[in-house]
Amino acid sequence: MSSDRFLAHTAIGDFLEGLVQTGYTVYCPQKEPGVRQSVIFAPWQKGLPISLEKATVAPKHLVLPQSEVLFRYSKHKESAEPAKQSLTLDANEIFTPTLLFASRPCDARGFAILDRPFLQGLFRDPYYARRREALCVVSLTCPSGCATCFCHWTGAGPSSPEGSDILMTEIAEGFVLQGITDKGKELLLASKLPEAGEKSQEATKARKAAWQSLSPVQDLSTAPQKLAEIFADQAFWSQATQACLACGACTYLCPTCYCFNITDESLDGENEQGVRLRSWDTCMAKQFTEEASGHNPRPDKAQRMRNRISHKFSSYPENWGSFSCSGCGRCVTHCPVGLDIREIVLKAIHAKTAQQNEKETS
Amino acid sequence: MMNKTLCLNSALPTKDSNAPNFSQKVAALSQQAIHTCYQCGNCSAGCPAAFAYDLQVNQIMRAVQLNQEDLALSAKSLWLCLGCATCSLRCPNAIDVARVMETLRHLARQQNKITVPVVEKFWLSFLNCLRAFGRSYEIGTMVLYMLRSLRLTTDLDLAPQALAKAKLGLLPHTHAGRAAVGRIFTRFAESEAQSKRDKEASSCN
Amino acid sequence: MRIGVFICHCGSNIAGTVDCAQVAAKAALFPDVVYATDPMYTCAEPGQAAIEEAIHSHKLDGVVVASCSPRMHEPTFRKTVERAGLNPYMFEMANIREHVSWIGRDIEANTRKATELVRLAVEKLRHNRPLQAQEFPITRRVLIIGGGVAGIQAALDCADGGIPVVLVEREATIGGKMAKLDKTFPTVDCSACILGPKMVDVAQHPLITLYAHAEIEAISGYVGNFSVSIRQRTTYVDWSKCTGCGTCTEKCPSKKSYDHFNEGIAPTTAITIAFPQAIPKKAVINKDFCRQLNGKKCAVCAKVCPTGAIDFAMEDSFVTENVGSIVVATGYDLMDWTIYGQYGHGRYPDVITSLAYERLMNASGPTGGHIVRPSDGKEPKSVVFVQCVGSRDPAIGRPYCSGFCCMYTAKQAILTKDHIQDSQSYVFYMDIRAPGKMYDEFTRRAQEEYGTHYIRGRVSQIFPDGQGQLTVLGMDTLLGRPVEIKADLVVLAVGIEASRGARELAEKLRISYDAYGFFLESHVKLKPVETNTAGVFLAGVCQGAKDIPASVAQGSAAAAKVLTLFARETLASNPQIAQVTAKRCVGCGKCLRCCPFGAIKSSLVKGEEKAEVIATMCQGCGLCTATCPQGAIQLAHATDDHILAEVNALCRL
Amino acid sequence: MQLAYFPGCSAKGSSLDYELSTQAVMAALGITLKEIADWNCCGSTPAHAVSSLLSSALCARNLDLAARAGADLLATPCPSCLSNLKATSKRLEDASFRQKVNALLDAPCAETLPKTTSVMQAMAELVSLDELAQKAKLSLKGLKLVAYYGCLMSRPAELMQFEDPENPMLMERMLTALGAEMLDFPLKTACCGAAFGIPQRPLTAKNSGRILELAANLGADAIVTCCPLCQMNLDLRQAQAEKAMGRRFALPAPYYTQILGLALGLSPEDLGLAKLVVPMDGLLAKLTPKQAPLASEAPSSEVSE
Amino acid sequence: MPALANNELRIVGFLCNWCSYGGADTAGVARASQPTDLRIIRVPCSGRVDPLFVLKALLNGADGVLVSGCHPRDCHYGTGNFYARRRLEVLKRFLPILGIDPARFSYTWVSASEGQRWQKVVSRFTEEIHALGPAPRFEAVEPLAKACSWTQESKGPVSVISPELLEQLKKAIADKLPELDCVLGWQEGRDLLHSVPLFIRSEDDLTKLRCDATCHNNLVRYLPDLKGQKVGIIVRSCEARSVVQLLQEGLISREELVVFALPCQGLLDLPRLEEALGRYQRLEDLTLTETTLRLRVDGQERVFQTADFRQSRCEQCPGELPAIADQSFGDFSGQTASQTLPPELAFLDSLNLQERMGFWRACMERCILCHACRNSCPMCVCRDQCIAESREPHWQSAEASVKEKFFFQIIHALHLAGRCTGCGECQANCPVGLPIFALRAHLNRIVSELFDGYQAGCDPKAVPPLLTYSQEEAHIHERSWE
Repeated sequence: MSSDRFLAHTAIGDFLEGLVQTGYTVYCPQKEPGVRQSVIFAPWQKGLPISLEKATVAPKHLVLPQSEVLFRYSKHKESAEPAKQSLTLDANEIFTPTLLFASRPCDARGFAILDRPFLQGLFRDPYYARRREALCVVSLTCPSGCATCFCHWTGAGPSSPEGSDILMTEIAEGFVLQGITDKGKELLLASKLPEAGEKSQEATKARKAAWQSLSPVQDLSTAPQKLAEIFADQAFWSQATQACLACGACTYLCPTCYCFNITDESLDGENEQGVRLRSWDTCMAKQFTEEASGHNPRPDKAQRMRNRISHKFSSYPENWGSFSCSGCGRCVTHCPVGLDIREIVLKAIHAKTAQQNEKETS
Repeated sequence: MMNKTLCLNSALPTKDSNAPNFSQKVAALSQQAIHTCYQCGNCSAGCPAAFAYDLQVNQIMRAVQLNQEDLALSAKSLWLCLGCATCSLRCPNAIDVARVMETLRHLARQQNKITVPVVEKFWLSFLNCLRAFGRSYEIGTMVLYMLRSLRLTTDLDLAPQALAKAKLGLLPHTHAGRAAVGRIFTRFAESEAQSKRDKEASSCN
Repeated sequence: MRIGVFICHCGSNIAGTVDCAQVAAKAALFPDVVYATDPMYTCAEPGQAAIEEAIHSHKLDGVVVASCSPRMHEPTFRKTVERAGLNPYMFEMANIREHVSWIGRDIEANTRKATELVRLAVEKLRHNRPLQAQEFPITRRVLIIGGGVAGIQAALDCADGGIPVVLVEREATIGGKMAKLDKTFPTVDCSACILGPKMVDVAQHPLITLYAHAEIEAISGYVGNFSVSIRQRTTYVDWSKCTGCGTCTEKCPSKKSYDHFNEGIAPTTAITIAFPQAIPKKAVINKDFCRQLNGKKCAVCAKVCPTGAIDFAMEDSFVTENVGSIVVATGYDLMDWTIYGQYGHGRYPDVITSLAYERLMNASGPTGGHIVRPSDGKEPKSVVFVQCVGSRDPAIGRPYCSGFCCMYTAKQAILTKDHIQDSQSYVFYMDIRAPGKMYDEFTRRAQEEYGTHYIRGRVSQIFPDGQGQLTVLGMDTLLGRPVEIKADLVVLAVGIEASRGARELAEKLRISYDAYGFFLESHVKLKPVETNTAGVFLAGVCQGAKDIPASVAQGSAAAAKVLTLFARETLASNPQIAQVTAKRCVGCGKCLRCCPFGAIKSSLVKGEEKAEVIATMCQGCGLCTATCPQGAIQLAHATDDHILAEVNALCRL
Repeated sequence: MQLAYFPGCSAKGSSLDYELSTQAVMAALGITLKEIADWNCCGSTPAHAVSSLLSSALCARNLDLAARAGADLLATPCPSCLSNLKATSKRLEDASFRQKVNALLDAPCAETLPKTTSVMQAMAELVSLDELAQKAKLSLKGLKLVAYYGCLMSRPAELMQFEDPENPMLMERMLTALGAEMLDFPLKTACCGAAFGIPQRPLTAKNSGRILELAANLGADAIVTCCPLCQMNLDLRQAQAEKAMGRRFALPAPYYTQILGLALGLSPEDLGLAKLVVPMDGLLAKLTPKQAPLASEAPSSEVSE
Repeated sequence: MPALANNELRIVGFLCNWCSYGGADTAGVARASQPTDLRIIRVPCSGRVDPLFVLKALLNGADGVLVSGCHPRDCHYGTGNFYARRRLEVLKRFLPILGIDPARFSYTWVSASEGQRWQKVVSRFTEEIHALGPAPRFEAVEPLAKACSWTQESKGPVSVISPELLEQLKKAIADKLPELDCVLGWQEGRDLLHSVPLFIRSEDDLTKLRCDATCHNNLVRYLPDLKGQKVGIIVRSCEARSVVQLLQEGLISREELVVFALPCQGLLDLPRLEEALGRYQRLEDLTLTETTLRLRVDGQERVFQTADFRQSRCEQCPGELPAIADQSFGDFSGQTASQTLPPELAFLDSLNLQERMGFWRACMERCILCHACRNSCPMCVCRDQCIAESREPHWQSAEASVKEKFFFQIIHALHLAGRCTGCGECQANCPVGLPIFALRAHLNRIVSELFDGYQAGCDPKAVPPLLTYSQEEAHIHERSWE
């Protein structure tokens, strides 16, 4: 039996409210006022309006919060014997079921990219794992491309199911919801939504149209190798990054960047106590690689940008077989100085290596 | 009164009803820092009426500091004060002594301790005329005062000259405001009576 | 860290309103605290010994004492922990006396507050690191400002101790107010006879450099190394040539100059030598009265001067002296009593100040020691002394007692009788303050032996009666009667105030002064001659009212402080100074711009401009730390982290 | 120039000459006094001796009348009236007191009340010493006078805002400008004994006596006054003072307006000189026609001293 | 520390060691009874008090903060309190824009002899704080998601540089280029609407130069990093002010700089334009005149009136060019600043204190701490040493809480006090559109009020007002504690 279901435009609120009732925390894109309109994934409550636009910030904070408490520590002692003290650690154990509604395939694909290092490597990150397990992703397929996104270059497209539990596609009166994973199918089956029936075909048509509207695909298959070849080409990287401000906008908006920092922060109280925090960090910042001695292996922004791009398009693919980029284009849209990762990667692919240069001159 | 040993300790029962808060009360009513008086005597030194006082101004201040209400309010000096404020001008502690004296005078009147009745009689005579005519009326005041004080020969020595120089208006001035002034006095009397009733009522509770 | 905490009872001073045991129990729970106790007196010998013992037995590497103000005992306890082998800067204090137990009576609230203040100190200490003082060489010379008896005493004691002295006096002669006095109480010995020899000693001492008729223009530097700019005010007489022969003063035709030295009781010449025993005995031209300097033809003095010392074109000049310490002995001035309209605003010639009266009685004064009325030159038979004129008068903002007026008034009453046998003196007083040795006996003598009428009360008004005498309206508060006296002469015991310009000088010296301009000592009882600026000491009335013996004693005390300071060749700098983390510094120079001491310079570190602190010049204000946006320059032990730790301890919940 | 004017009761009775001379002098100086209609007595000493509230209510009515007549400044010749008016203005700054006062009045008094001043100060504000001297017709040269202000003109100092409270000089400046020799008079602000002439004669007699005695000792030709009550004590009651002091003074005590009026060339009748009990004949005889421009003469003589 | 028992409130005092701490001692010695709420932190000098300490305390739960130093002219260190007076006054006036009641902060002067005054100050201040009650906590305040129109009635056109003028400029640069390491300008970015910085190092680079109303980046941001190189820069009025400010602070050297100045009528507000355009794939053509912007997008013609999309900061631009240009091109006349407030500031002004705090609270929930605001600011010269991220000094926790994020915004704003040249890059580059320029605009308003209309970057010879002092401050008045 097909798990495809139909969700009328007018029924979104009821559908979500039903999920909230069953214990989900539902995150939806919501438009926020500001000098620049932004769309943010925020907890939804009955009555709140929902935006179906692509969010300004990727939803990765649902699995990798901006900062999270790994554990609390506190030291205890008695007045009578102050020199003797004991230490207690207290880990964070609470993870609530979460449903992400109307993210985009590129957002969902971000989760798939994050899953590999966090879940499939030598070390399975328990914090990430618990959050990821508790998350159900409902993605809205894109009707078309946009000026900055390039998912189709990275091996995906406007309706890629990777990372999503449910894909939803907009048709005339509403959406067709299609279960991708068991988790997604179960959710749909358990819902009171009507079956999609023939509307499924309409959805398929819409997805095809979206694919066809895209700009021509650029072949990035040689990127891992080319980037490795020009790794030491300081001139290339300096030239490519001279406008970079070394802020973290690109990495913090990115659905696939997962650099973090771990710090202990003391909390004041009767006793000595504090928290160990994991918080977002950005490889674009100088402090990221600064060592305690003061030595910094990546002292300037060219080396840091090289690292970021090489990681996404060279070393990650070497380890995991796919780019660590879902092509969402947020880094391009929001870079204060308009640095365009597409342009840098393409330039790298077409750059002459040192050997080639040597050959030509000889 | 002046020669009696004073009992400064309120724990001892005494006929002199010395309110323990008298000093604070006077300070509050006069808005003057009574406690800063250090008895230099400058108020008395410059006082034009000092020679006629039974208790010097600085002694009155001292009595207030020590909460000697009876002593302070029974002083004839209160009624002989000319109100010239020389004491206030010269006080090194910037106490408006004249205002303290006036406050004490008001308190004494409230307690019916009018130790120089002629002065009060003169004032009341003046105010009676004022109530009746709206403006002061010297002959009227004099006549009323003489009747009240039974000092029928007051200033008789001046009469010939005063009359010759037409110094005293023989008839009260006439003006339209007299009725309005009369009403002020009436309301004032009512408010005085009311506050007296209020006081009595509160003291009964 | 291993921190020990000592909560002092200070007898009942703290324990009376703070539960010290509870504070100690709470403190034991604070991070890194391994020992906490509450001794009775922490600063006493057993208390200090207990700290040392605890450092050893509990292996403490930091100590917090909660007791009185650190302004009082911080140095004491630093020495204590140092004796036990700790770095003296691994110590912090919590002020739970002046800031807690003495200002509130709620034991619960006080205990809570004391606990939190201890927490602050612990948090601060946790960020402390051992600091090492640097030794720096010092200039072993002393500047003494003011050549009155206190300054003279300090100068002679320092010079006799082998320290070169620079003595700066504003007037043309040293001697100060004491030089104007006729006799001194309670011995009634001649002021000139006891002060004169000391003045001569100053002039003759090889180690004393005297700048008279000079003022302090500017002071920079710090303890051990001050640089002082002295303005030598023009005298129009080249003192290197002037022999003090006095010919000029005899011939000067401008004979109506105001005589400052003689308090204006008689006019003098435009060129003067203050008095016959003046040191230096040099002539000075009063510009306001000199004919030549006011565009008239004269120059008589120049013509008669045998050494050609007169120089009408002379201008102020400046000298710079480097010294290691400064003694301030600027004394006092009389307040402007003419604000009193009731005493005639100064309109009545026979109402004079006590200091003018001294000049009237003084054998070297204009009247040759004959007491006469300024108005008509007649001998007064009825003399009224009025005390507390401008003292103890809150209405004009002078609530303080001038200290010595009671005594000199008694002296003047006695001397009046000595001078004029058939005179009668009256003294209006409020209280007689005569606590010194032989003082009260002296005031009794004035009454018992010399028949002076002491009248307890103030004087309301003084005015001429139109018949050649003054009417004094007063009060005898003992009698309870106003009194009136016909006086031939009225002498006002005018209150003192800080010497004019005292506030400006304080600002140059960076020392504090009270509401009345008297300089503030470091501790009212225990550091009476020190100031808050290291190396600057106080002597005499500039610190507060005092009589001659007290001024002399303080002059010697200040000299002793100077000699103590100079007992070493070098001084240890305060290591609580700013330090630059070169890595964080972006070389913007904002700290250089703000530093009040020029203690930060720019230097190249690996080719980049970075701030660098000159350790011996930094005074530890921390302005640079507050100015540096990237926190690259940090004041040791008042770093951002120190203060944040304190803020967080208080605020973060 | 126009000035709102509160004459005070004495003006219509015992000090008619003050009123006459004030009116005449002001007219001669080109200032019109506009009497506020329907004014009432300020309550004088008796009212405030009995109650500040009563005193203030009486004064508030007058201030209110002036405010409603559009005055922003109200002048009165009488220091006692002025003192009461000023004290009232001050007390009315307290909202609760104002409420109590309003309760005694027919209608609440105006929110903004006029400022008050003495005629003397107003005159000095409006007419400079130079102008005064220019308008003079007779010289006061040769007259030795003392100025007597009494206590209320300058006290309490913060309230009255009149010169140096210990040594006011306004009358001295005016009369010096007209040629008179003004003697330093230390008792110029001493109390004359006030209204106690009636109930406690010795108080007045002794205090007035002391003032008159000093003036006489200083050799004054007259003691110049500015307060109706003081003037009465020094003039009408001079005989009582003489008795108290045991000596004769025969010292005229004219109002300053009368002296100014004489210098301005007004007639004795216009100035009500006949009302003075101690006659001024000797003094009148000393007046001379003006010669040199007095204004420039007076200050220059000051400088040279 | 646990919450305070009884009725005490959390009041923190910063007292200078020499005067006020001594004054508090004197009060103690005189047994002058005082409320028990205040806790004193001893600092060497009031000049040591970084305004950020006060904000740290206020954000972290203090109900009141008091700073007390030596009386002006009596500073133990000579001038510390003069600086403190300026900085603390700016701080006091800054608080309301954050939604903090300025009455919760006070600063005063108490000398070591003034025990009575200290008693009065403590009693009065404590009384005032009690009257205000416990301070609202930033993290607990109700978020206020209030929308407003950020657009502003515009009257001006936007910049269009004529081809002739552009050629003239290019030629001048080409002439100068041989002696320069590079020249900073703009070029077309990912499409015609999006311009990006251009580093001209060769004649070839020069051909890409573009200087129209789409060029929003403030190139001055790059100058401090290029110190030691000889650099040319194209500036308009806003960039010129930034150059002047950096020169004043000695962060760039005039000798190393060649300034090419262009007139500017105004720039396009790209975020708003993008919002109006909506999602598009290809921008095929762009024609810009002073009044109209024509675009062909995905085959469709779109026309916009430039006046509707002029940047609001261009309304406040004083227009005139500070005297630093080496070469000027075109006509600089005819531009004047409007007296209107920036829309962000006008909006915040219209809110009450509680609403403002709620508004910022909502904003901070969106802030991702990407630091684009800071890193695009030409005046943020600390670069990699920002105290918001350093561990020593440890000003901020790494926790991404609304409170910590807000404190970062406060650090940035306060460090710009008297220095912000109003280019608006901070706000323009915020990915989530936070109106943080309001904080700077408010500070600029304060600085202008306090220091005789001072505007950062207008006078190359001026000293930034918080880096200097005057003994008598015309517009800072000591408060009375009576």
